[in-house]
Amino acid sequence: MLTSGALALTLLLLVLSLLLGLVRVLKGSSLEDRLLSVLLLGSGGVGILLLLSLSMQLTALIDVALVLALLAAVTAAALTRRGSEHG
Amino acid sequence: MSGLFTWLPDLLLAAMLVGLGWATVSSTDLRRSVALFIAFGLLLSIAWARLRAPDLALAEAALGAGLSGALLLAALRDEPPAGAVPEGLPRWLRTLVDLLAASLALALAWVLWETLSEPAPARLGEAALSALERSGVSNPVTAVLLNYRAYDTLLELVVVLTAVLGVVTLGRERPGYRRAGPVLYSLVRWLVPLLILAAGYLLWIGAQAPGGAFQAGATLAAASVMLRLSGIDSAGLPNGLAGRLVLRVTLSAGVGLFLLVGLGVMGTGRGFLHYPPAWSGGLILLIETAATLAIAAALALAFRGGRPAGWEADDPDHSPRERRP
Amino acid sequence: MAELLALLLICAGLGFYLAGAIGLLRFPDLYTRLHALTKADNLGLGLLVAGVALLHGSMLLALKLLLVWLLVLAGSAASAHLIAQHALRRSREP
Amino acid sequence: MSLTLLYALTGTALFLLGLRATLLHAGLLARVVALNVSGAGVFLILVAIAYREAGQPVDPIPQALVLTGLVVAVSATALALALHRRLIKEQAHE
Repeated sequence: MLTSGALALTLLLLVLSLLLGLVRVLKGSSLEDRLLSVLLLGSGGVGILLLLSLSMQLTALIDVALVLALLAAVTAAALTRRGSEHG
Repeated sequence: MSGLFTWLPDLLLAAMLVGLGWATVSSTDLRRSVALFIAFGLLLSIAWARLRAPDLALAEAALGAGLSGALLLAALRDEPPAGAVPEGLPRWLRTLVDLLAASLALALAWVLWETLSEPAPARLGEAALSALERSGVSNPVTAVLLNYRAYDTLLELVVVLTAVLGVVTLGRERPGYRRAGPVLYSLVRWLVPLLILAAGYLLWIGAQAPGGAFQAGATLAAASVMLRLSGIDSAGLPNGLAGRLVLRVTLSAGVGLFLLVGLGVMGTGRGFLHYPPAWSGGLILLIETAATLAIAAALALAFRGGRPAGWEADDPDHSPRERRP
Repeated sequence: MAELLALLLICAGLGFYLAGAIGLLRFPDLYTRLHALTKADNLGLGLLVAGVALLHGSMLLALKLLLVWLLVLAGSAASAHLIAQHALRRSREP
Repeated sequence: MSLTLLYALTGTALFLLGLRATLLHAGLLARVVALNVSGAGVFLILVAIAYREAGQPVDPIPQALVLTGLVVAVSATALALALHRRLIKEQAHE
């Protein structure tokens, strides 16, 4: 009982920290700031998925976290790479 | 009190989804809009997890947050440097669209409220779940996709194939990317093998747990995208005369094998795609493997934005500047 | 007992996440924000993973969770570098 | 109010936001992005309807439908982007 209540609270706080990151995305003045927030949403998302895997008793969500972590790195590369036509 | 605790995260998530969606579509800066769309995909993946749809959460993590973002970012390169902003709609038309959207919103919200406040009636889903034992797999979503509604999935693979044929017909691929520096190179060296491994794992696990051909195909395509982004122009796709043939066979393998299996079981006196129960597990894995490779090849080609060099022997678009008038 | 320890670990991890998010919001420039964020990623998620692994109580899942953590660790390090490089390049060539 | 209703209404809002922006935006890429947001809204409604409280199995049919839809959406986006690229090229030649 204590565990499930505490998990609900931690989940709430983690979503809240994600919301803070989102504020930066929306306020973000430069492309790099938005990149940072996408990264934060990625790692925060992994955290939320892991907590949900406990509270919803759905261990498959760990696989989702794994794929999210892998693709976050691809996204970071896609956001920062420039085409060869720029010289 | 405990009710509020369990409710608040969902409320926050829903509010964040709407806020991000709003910001994505209302931004006038395309780069910002695409970055926001990627963040939107990440959140959506959490929403699928929350709605007990781990199959979708997997697909969204690979497709929505990963590949769509990469596709859109690559397309930003096509925009002319200082493109003239096309003229918007006249004011009265904008007001009309706003009014239409608002009334549609009210109508839809009312319909959902009316239908969803009542307890859920018996749906097709129960029939699907009760027949699960005879489907050859134990993941209900995979059973629906590759057994009960295999027709839909076959046609969906046709859609993917048609779309990628459109992409390669419309033009040549974009120029590649700059050579990777040491940091990106070391990232590629561990990330690409892991993506390929993860694709294999998702394909295999799809029979009994969340996963399957779509998630695996998207993850495999991400490996190719990563190679391309790091300046390796071939991006792991086969090259040369023989390579072109291999690529074409791979692209059509999903549809082809699906059809072959469907027709094959007809030879044993059953209906089209009515697998014999004893064989269905193996046949589904066979079809899913081919579909994974086909989807991965299609998405990898889509990321390039057109046909690779040497796709056809005499390419009419080879040098657009020397085209005859 | 193990459950209490797990909850403590998760809460500690959460603290780092919140600190990272606040840093992202409050720090003056990109490079300090980058620093705040990578700290949050690495430590926060590490503690959270340890707690979640304890509560799941399965060796196989624990290994998978460890893999998730290592992936985020390596991914965020490389991404932070890419972002800093991108920012530097843009400030040099307008 | 149930979880189903909350997410279905969220989906409705996203569908209409996307639809409105698709109609109003002049830029083609902006329209493609807006259409994707709109599609996500439809998916959200479908999956919300499939949701069941813990203890009951969720309805797998809408989920399979949406999984197909996700892949089709990405393919359609790829085709739209290729058309856009061709259009830019043709305009440059004029």
